[in-house]
Amino acid sequence: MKRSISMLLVVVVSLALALTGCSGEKQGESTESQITIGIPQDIEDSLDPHKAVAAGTEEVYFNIYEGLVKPDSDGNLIPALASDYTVSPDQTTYTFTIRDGVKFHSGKELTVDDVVYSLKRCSNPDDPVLLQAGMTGIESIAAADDSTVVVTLKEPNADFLCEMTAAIIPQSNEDPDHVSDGTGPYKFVSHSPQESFVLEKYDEYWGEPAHIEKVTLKVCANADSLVMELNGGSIDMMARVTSTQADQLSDDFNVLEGTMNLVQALYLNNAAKPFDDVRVRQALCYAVDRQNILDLTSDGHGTIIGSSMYPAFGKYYMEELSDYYPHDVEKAKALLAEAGYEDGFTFTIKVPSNYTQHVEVAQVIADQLKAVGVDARIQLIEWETWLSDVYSGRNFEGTVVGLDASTLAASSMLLRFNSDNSKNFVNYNNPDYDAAYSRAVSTTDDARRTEAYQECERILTETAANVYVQDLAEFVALNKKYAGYEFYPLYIQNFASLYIVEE
Amino acid sequence: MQMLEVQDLNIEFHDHSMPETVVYDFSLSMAEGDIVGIVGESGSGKTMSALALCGLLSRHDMTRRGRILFQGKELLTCSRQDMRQLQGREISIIFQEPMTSLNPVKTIGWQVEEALRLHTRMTRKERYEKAIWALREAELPEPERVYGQYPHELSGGMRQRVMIAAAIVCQPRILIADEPTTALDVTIQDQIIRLLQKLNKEFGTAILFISHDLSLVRRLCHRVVVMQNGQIVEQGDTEKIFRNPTQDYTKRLIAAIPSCDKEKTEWNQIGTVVLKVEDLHASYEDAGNGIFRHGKEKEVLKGISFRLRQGEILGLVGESGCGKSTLAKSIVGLKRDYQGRIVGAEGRIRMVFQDPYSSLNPSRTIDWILEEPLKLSGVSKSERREKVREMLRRVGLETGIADRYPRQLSGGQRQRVCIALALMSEPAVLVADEPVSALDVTIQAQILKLLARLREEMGLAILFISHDLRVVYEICDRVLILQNGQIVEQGLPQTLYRHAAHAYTKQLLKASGVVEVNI
Amino acid sequence: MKKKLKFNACVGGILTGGMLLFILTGIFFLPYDPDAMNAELRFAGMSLAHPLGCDNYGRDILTRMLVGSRTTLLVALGTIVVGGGVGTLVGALTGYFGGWLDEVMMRVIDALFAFPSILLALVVVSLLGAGKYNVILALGIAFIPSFARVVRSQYLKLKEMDYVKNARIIGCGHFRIIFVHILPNTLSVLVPTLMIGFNNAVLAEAGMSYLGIGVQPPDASLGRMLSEAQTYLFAHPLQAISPGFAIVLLVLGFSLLADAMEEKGCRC
Amino acid sequence: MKYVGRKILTMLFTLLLVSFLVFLCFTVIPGDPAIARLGTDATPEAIEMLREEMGLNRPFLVRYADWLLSFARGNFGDSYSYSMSVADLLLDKVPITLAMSLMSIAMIVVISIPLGLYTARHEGSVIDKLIYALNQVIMAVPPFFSGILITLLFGIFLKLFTPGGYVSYTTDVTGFLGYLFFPSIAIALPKIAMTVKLLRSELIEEKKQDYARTAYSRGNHTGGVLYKHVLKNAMLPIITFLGMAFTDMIAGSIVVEQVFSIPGIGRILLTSISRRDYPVVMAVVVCLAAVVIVVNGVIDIIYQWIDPRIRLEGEKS
Repeated sequence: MKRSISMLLVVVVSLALALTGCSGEKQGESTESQITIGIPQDIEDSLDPHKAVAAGTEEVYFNIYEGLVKPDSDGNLIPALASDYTVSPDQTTYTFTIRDGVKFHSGKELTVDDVVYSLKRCSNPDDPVLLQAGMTGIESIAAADDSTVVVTLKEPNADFLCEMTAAIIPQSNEDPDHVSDGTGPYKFVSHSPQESFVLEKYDEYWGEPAHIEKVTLKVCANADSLVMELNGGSIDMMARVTSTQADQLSDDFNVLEGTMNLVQALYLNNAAKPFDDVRVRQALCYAVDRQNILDLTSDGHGTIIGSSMYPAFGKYYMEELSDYYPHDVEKAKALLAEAGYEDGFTFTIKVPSNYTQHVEVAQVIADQLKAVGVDARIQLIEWETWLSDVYSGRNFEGTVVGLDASTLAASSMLLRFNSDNSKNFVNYNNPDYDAAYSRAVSTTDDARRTEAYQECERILTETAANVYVQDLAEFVALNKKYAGYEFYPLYIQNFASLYIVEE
Repeated sequence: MQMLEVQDLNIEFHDHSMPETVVYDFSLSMAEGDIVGIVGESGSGKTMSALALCGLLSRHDMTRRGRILFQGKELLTCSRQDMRQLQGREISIIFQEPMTSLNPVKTIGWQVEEALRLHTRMTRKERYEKAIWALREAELPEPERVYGQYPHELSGGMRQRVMIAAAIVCQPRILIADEPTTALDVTIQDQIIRLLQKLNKEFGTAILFISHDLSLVRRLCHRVVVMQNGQIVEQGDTEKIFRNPTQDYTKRLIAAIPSCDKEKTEWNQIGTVVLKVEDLHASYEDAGNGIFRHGKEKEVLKGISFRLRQGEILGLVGESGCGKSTLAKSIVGLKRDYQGRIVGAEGRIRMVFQDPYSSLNPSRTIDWILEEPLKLSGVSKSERREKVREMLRRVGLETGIADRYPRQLSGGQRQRVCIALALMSEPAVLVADEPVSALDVTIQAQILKLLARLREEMGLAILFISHDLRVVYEICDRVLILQNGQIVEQGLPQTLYRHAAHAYTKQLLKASGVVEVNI
Repeated sequence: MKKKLKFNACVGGILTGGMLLFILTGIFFLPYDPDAMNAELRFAGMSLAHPLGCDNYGRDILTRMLVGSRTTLLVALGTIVVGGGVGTLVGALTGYFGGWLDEVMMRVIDALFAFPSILLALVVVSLLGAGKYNVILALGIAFIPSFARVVRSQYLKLKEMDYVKNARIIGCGHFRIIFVHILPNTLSVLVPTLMIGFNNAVLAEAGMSYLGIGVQPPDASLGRMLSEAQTYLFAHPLQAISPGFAIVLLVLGFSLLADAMEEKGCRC
Repeated sequence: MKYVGRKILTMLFTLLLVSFLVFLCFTVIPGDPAIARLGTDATPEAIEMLREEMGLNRPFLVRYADWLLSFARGNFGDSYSYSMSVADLLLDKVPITLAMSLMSIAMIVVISIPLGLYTARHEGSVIDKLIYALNQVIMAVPPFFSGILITLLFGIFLKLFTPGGYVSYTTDVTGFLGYLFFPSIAIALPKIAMTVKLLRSELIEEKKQDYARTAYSRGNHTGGVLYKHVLKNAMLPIITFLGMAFTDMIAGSIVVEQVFSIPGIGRILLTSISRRDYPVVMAVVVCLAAVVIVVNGVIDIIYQWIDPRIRLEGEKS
């Protein structure tokens, strides 16, 4: 009996060894250069770039699809499929010259018809699913000749060029949901849900080609096992790891630090009691110790901000607002007392449970608010519930999330605070702000526009629209075998710049 | 030389911190062809002794002082290997419960052949033939068919025959039968006894027959050993002991056997009719409830009619499956879907069950159990206590047991509590379903006396259901014989027992050995 | 056998007693505020002031354990009260009455049983939001089928006992029979089942915390602490060891006790 | 035959009930699949249009009936979030979870039966006590944590596998099985402990039965009694337990798949619940329930095969 048990163990263990031995050998075999990159969520969107909505999808599609222009790593728009463009003095007519010799992954030549088709496709107000948010003010899209496209606007829009990053896809593709055909440095190979999304270098790319032949995006939905997977060697790169995760990485990794480019804040429902009182909101701003939040959640990394704008926006960003509300418990208490809440109050912070960084910050804020007698209860909800309840339904008191920008136009951060904007989920209602904003968008003068936008930011800060916290620090874990990672001020991952370090 | 020689066997259990001796200085000797009986009540150590003889007790439990010699071989100290060589080949045993003593998931043939597989080098075919032979010897009909069947497909009697077949398949020198007939109906009991006698005669197999039933022992055994509390009280030739017992205990045992010899005073039927059963038909639905399932209905009562008068004890005799339990259930109201009429004593019928172990709620005290009927009728607490005490005294129990749990009482005490419970709500009719068959003979006699006294004192009418003709003779004023759901014969016991008209009654009387005196 | 039984009962009793004492201490005395954060004490090691060190927010782990084990106990007890209560009721009624009620209820129980319990928990949590009371509800519902089945089989067996028949003859109503006469007799089986259920609830709570649908931060529970700590498993294993150990001890103590009780139940 | 028919009818009824319950649940929980699909940039018009397109604006019962009808025709519908049919999505994932479950079951059977027999036979020995203690401890560790410990031990320290290095069965079958071996251990471990404990106590219990005494009386040695007589009887409750364990394992695989980053059915289920991808959720849950019910049906059959008593009842009714 004893013997049979030990025999059994021997068999089991040797079987295990044999199996793992096999799998170990297999990995070393491939000769082509490749990299495995972890992504926190699966790419669930359609392969149609115009239907893609998730930020995680768009940052990957950046490598597959291109627009007439595209952002570089400083956030400036550079010509892409358009080799050149001109803007009329009244800023209503944009003329794009289509780049010569660009080929889609399918081998088809890029034509002016494809451009017109694509732009019309995503600016058609009758198809709200495909409609891109900024494309509403277009008067006409037309091909002037074989290599020129003219886009006319109803009224001047200084930020319009940002919308021209919209992906160009061939008119001939009948099933864009399932067939990917772009012009980017990488082409789509396969997608296995919840498992992997595989890209391959596109050899006939018009610009500087990518370095690595094959990019495998592996879904690592479980943030907790991430460190083990990185250290174990099954992923070579992972963006947006936390500082604690970065601390635990082995010597095989370089940790690159950047910022996440978003505005993390305790967003308050300005229409709900007691946050309809500006003094209460200001009190909360005083009560929160931002440096302490950074210390507790990310070892002090991150950029403290004071309004709905983050540093990557350059000239629009106002650093001086970041310490507008220094940590001051007494002042907070006084303001609360003034507003009639000397005994404090209770409210609920709804946080999407899948965003660890927001959950952590919410916990710290809740702890800090205790000092001024405010009892903040945290309620974790699923992202989809957040979308329907908090974002669409505006049914919340406070929520901690980070809002990012799809383009580097100031409007992408500030538009939503207009009192009648459909995305104004915090119900911010301030005529001064509305006025300042409309001043900004109506002017064609850059300096005056910048000034008006800054006015908007200042109003948000002074009226304490939300309790602004920080632009989170971003850490990228990259195996030392690779280099060339570039940070973008937008939600973008550029795989083409990555290369393998020669030993 | 004797075939089996046991000297000073002592059995101790070491379960608890203090060793507990269950058998003291047991000695016995048996020759070829002997049939020896061991009688005693529960707890007398008779089964333990038997198990010790065939090596089924752990040796750890037996002190080394005594000896068990089988054909000169010392069984207490021999190697286990040697012991196993004897088991099933030279020494076989059959048990009381044929229902559980066979492996439910193996075929009969496999189990009968097992001893052959273990002890002989027979081929498969030889084994098959031998097994069929054994089954035939055990008088099983169609042995070839039985061979492939499973235990649950057989009746209790047939299973006991299978046990016997498996025990004799190697033609052992000695067969130990531990209460082999207790769980069986009288007619089957009789057949098994005859089978054992036949085997003894044919093969000269010695039989050690263990039973609590003295009348069976008397019919079968040459010699008898009487045990009490782990000790041998008396042993000797059967007839001698039954005629002239020397020890008090033996005398008491024999006296406790209900006798059918004495004359009974005739019952005068003057009491008012308290229960009238008219043309009762009932069927039994087996295994099936629910939406998609329907059980098959089987008629078990086919037109029963009788009357029960105040102060009368009416005996109802029949074997298992004759419908007596269904009848009892219908009368007390546990079964309502019958046709026919049951009139009288509505709500004033109570019941005493066969098994005093299961008829008292094990998680409640005697107090609580007895107070329950009073609680339902809203009697005050102090009054309840008083009534319970009074009733305990009445059924011959100390009032001190009131705060005990059923498991702390002996079987006889429990049955008294059951009777007390039935009487708490002052019923007119008491249905007693085999109230004494699970009890030892001496206790049985006491309970019977109690019932008779209660009938006198309270004018109770009792429907006494039993399979034991002797008990019925002892206590009942009138007897109904039930077969297959019909009353085949009825009358006063003294006339019925002596001048039975119906063949079934005769068969019953014969099987239970009651009428032998009168044949 | 006997000896082992006692050994089980002893060790189980000591472990369970120790944990209960620990939890009880937490009700009357907490060394620190369990939620107070302190940036200087992040990942502080063991010290006299903080015997089990501090977690990633600089909160005292011992204090959080005191509070967390209380929550865990509450969740586990609540689960067996909800699951055991409803399960017992359903099992008792279906087992006792049988018939179409039994058939319909058992189908529902089957359906519930075939439903992955995690899914059930997810649904309840999505519906009502997370939080300890909803965790209790979610686990409670998920635990109903197993209790109902155990109790039902007991009732199927016990309703045939003569004392039940006797109770009917003396005129007890069905509900009195079900709850006063039969129920106490199911305890020998029900109590060990409940204790095992308690253990499963402790483990399930940990599993739910792992999936992020358990107790809400900043509330502590052993499972939540354990799953929070695994993020720092490499750098700060201390944070995982204490709650992990506490769960093992709590469950171990209970299962040893359950074993001892089951043995004893068989005996009498 | 009639018995089997009735059994199948009951199973279908249960399945219907399950599907109705799930459908009901996902109608009442918050979260809108249309919003989930469109994200933060969605306009109310777009959401409304998509809702109409997805048929979400129809009454509950109509949607359920619709789903039921197409399900009965074998059409599971299209996933909301993935642009592929549910059937394709699941066909890809089923082998993963199935392979893992089968491996775990195999481990349970192969390891726990010999251990159960050994401990029952050597009741009270040192090894018996050791195994008992080990069992108790294993059962006291939360499943996800034992998964993490296994990853740490075999993956990080012993380097027997790469944590998170799941290989698809389409590319490398041995690698695939090799990787799944470890999560299978994590799933099987607590079940093994329970099975050993249960088998041991069942064997000891059955060993006390009258028929075991009969077997001894025929000259069997302890091993003979255990293997030839007692084991088959003791297996009956074990089989029931394994059936229930299987249900548990499916639920447990959700957690284990998460720990080991395996893109199996559990992962799909979790994400589609949070994405409110109802067609996928419905298909997964109904299929899981069907598997559970079928497994229990198979258990019934095995039970009948082992226990002749049930066989007869089945024929009778």
